[in-house]
Amino acid sequence: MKFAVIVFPGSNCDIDMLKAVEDTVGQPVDYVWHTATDLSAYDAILVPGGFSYGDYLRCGAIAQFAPVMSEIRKAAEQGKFVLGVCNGFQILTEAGLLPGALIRNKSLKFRCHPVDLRVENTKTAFTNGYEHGDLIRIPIAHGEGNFYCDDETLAKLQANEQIVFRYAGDNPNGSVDDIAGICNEEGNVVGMMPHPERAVSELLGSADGAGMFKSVLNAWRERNGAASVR
Amino acid sequence: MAQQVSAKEPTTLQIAEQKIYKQFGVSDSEYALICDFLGRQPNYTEIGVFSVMWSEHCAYKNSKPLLRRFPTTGPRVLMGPGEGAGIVDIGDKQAVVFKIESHNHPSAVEPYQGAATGVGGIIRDIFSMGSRPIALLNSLRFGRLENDRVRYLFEHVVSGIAGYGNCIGIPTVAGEVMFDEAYEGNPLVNAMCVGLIDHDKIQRGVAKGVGNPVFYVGPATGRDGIHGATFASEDLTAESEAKRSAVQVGDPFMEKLVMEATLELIDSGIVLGIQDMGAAGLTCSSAEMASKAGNGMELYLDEVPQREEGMTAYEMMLSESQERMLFVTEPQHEAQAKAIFERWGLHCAKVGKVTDDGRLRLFHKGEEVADMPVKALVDDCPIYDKPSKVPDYYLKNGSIDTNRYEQALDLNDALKKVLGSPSLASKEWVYSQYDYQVRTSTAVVPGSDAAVVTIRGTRKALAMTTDCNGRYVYLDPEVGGRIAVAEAARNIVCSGGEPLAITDNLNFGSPEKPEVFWQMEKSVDGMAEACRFLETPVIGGNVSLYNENAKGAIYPTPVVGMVGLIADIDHITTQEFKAEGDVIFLLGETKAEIGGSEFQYAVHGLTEGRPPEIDLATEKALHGAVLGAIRQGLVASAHDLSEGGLAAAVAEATFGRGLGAKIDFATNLRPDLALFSESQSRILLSAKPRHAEELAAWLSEQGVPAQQLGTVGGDRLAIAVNGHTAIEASVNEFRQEWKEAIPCRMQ
Amino acid sequence: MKATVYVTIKENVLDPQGNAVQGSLHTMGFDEVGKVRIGKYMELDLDTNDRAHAEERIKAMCEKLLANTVIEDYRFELEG
Amino acid sequence: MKATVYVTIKENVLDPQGNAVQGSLHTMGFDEVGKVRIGKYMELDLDTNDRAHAEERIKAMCEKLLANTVIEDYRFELEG
Ligand SMILES: Nc1ncnc2c1ncn2[C@@H]1O[C@H](COP(=O)(O)OP(=O)(O)O)[C@@H](O)[C@H]1O
Ligand SMILES: [Mg+2]
Repeated sequence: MKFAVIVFPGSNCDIDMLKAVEDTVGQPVDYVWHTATDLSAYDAILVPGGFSYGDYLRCGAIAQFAPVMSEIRKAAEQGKFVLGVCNGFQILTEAGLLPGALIRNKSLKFRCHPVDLRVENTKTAFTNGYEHGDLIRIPIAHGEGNFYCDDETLAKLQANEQIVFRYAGDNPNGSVDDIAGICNEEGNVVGMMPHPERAVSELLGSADGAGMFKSVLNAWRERNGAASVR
Repeated sequence: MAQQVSAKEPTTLQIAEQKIYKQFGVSDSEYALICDFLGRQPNYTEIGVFSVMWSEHCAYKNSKPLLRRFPTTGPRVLMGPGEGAGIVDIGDKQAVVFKIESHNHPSAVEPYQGAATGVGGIIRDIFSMGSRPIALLNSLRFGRLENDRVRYLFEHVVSGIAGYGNCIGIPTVAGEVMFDEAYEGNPLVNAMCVGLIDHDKIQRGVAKGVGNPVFYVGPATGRDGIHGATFASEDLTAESEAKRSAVQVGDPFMEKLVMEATLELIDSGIVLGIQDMGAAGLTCSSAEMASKAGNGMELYLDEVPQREEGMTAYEMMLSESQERMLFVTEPQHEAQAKAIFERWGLHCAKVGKVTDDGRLRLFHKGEEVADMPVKALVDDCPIYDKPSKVPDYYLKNGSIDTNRYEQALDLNDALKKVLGSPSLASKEWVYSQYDYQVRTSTAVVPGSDAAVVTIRGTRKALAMTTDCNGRYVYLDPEVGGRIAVAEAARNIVCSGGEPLAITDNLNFGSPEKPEVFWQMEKSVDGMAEACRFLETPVIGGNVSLYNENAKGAIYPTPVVGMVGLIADIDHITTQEFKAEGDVIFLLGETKAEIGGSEFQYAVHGLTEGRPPEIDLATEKALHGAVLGAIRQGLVASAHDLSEGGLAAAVAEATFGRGLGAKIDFATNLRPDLALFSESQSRILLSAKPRHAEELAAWLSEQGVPAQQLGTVGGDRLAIAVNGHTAIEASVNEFRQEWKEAIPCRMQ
Repeated sequence: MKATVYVTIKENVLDPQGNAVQGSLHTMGFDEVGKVRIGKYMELDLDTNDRAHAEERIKAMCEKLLANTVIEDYRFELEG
Repeated sequence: MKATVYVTIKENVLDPQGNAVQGSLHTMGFDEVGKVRIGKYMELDLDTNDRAHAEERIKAMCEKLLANTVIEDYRFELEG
């Protein structure tokens, strides 16, 4: 299985994401520049955190127009696995690959600390290794992670089980329905504010995020196993 | 020499006759000296350039004699003071690069941008050495939080630091914040950056190779941060008002691009010399680069990217627009350099040439507008030995008996007051706004004694801290200076590291005041002595003078930034108690030392007397013993005793995991003094029961006094003195005071 | 030609910044302040003299980049 | 009464946000865009009918909180 970590000007968590892939599943992984126009070699596309284009105007607003974005869109349509973390999540919503928007934290302050998440959906490619209702500890680090969508969209997210993670303790940013992460209708595109790549070893305080990388490897294996049988 | 381009600038003659140079802080004798060096009178651009090169900030004209007292060499030091940052070997052909810098005055005017650009500046110092920045620290001082303006400054300084560090993606992992009315109106904002480098990548800011082109990279130059004095002349027209020097605004995104591109450029091996444009911008970087190579430089100012129209040579040379670099490469590498910057969306402009005449010559609009000897600019600023005088307050304090206070009987209450004092209280409100984990190498996050950052691909890690107790330094600069270094080292040791070296930021009042100069002298002596003794040379630093408010000078605050090497990640140790039943030890001797303590301030509302004494031999033996114990795997937790003494240290150790402690402390001192004394060279350890005996034996073998205090457990903190309960309440009750002190005041 | 773009947060979307400013103003004694909403105000120089064309272009900029229509409304003025 | 406050970055102070947006608009093909400056636009409801008083109060709010006069300019309009 081959992973791509997308690098925009201002991506900061690209290294962390790449190391997390190496450390958790040991699969090949490349940095892919924002100007790339071909992602066909990759099975999973990871959009890392950071401050793409300085987060000027709105987080993720400028990044959505990078050339690589149309390739990511294509990959998502093809059913490839796409994960956006923090700024990556913001970019995916700005680009319309995920619904809703991420606005300023209710406290107006950047917040960096571990949070407890409840796994609400174990059917996505990135969460199949968890049990429904599992509590996992993963750090957040964001100033604009307050997920907003209108009531209609929220009802749809709930009905389709598109809510992947909820904050289990205090809601750190004021997000609607305590949402920490969501997926698209098909479940192959996931976006979340907390950083699973920062929780892949006890030395970092928690290894609870490693399950996401293992999940997607499983999902890929399952899919390809099925394909080869046929 | 060509007359100035702009009609609004004073002529050479006016500068001389009206003594306009005085507005730049150039004295009559300095002006005469400049005329000598030039062989004529300087024009406006030249006097501007000289004035910044001969300012305290660039020339250290008042502090150089003191700085010479610091030890700056050692077996591990690869580069000492002089370059952007100092460098220390950490084995495996790797080295650590670090430096601290102040942005006090800009932060007092515009706290968000002042602090942000302070962070941006120190990061540039690190990556311009060819080093990858891996961590940021900050040391802050404010007045009391009861004051509205202080809260405003605190809030915005913290968010400025967060804004810059978070955006550029370098974790802010440690620091300190203290509050005291001495800093009202003149906050201290010191930022430190730590980087990693391979030995063969080390760069210097030299303009090598006569004939080589000089390149400018980064955003266009505007009228930012130009010496405000320029506009203090009487005939302020509306036009000049509109052109008034602007506050510098940081652009961390731009700096991220410049940083990545610069590191890539250096990696490519084509850079001959590189330096960031920090204070005094283009002036300082060009003159210093030329000087270090023994060369000269010509600059073609029309080629300098400009953000505003009609900028003069003077303005371009003195602008402090942020995120800019100057570098030299060979002509045949120009295309390659350009291509690297293009990839990051940046342009580099060829703005000059290295020459062999030892002169800095500036050309603008077809004319030569300045011609100055580089050596005079960089090396020949007169150095002053300021008069020094023992202050009255110091003499008076010598006879104050700090044990005379009525005994504090409610020690629960006293502990709560100390823990709830903003200087000692939890700084979570601050560091939860900092991304301290980006780069996923932070093994010990803010909240323990020193932060620990691991080095990928090795088992090594770096411990880092900043420390300085301004009250101690005020009460006795020499002792306070020693303690600042010793405490930093103690914090490193408690984290499992071996102290390597320090960078220092000397924050003082006006050196024109003999009493202030005495404080400078004495504290430098104290620091230098401790550095020698603890074998932690000074590899770089920064001086910030004239920190004064209406009531006078701030507390003398020579902040120490220290980095230590942790040989193996298994040695990483934190301050919180780890498990039920662990045995608690107190190392070191407790004396009745309340002068300058948090107890004296929070409970008695005073700062007086003499600070705690410190014996450096004792301190060093303690470090060796604790580090040895940690390396043998005998230590579960280690926490240095500092502000708040034993009571605060034990309380802090219970907060991490909410594990209580039951302690009985034997002493012949009065209980309140025993619990809150800030005697130096003490460390609190805990150990697994099965290690307790071995640990005690090891410590006694090392000649370190160790007292077994009690055990970890339950959810209450109970401290008895000589068998009598002194402090007793749930851990939560104390933690609440400590945790809420700052957020409460900031609401 | 100069364009001025106003981007405001949609009526039913929470405005954390506006709320915080309102709270601060009350604490400072400005009790007469009711709702506060905070948006963006942008000035763009446009190198064109064709008003109709400019209008079309600026609309496209707003839709694509300057506003996020999930949470924001926009309007603009052209001048010169 | 309703107040509209415009906060803009001072003429020669750097506006990194405006620069980034300008750059992005160019990349997107909006080449006609020159300088971009981004400020704030605020709407405040005021519970008063006294125009002169409101003017004075809103000025105080701007000076104290709404604008950072070290780097920003402001102006306001009152309505109703
Ligand atoms: N401004 C700050 N930025 C980041 N971390 C901070 C800051 N101030 C304090 N901290 C962290 O809070 C903890 C306690 O600080 P302090 O009381 O100064 O420790 P010590 O007395 O051991 O030096 C440390 O881990 C320190 O790094
Ligand atoms: Mg400590």
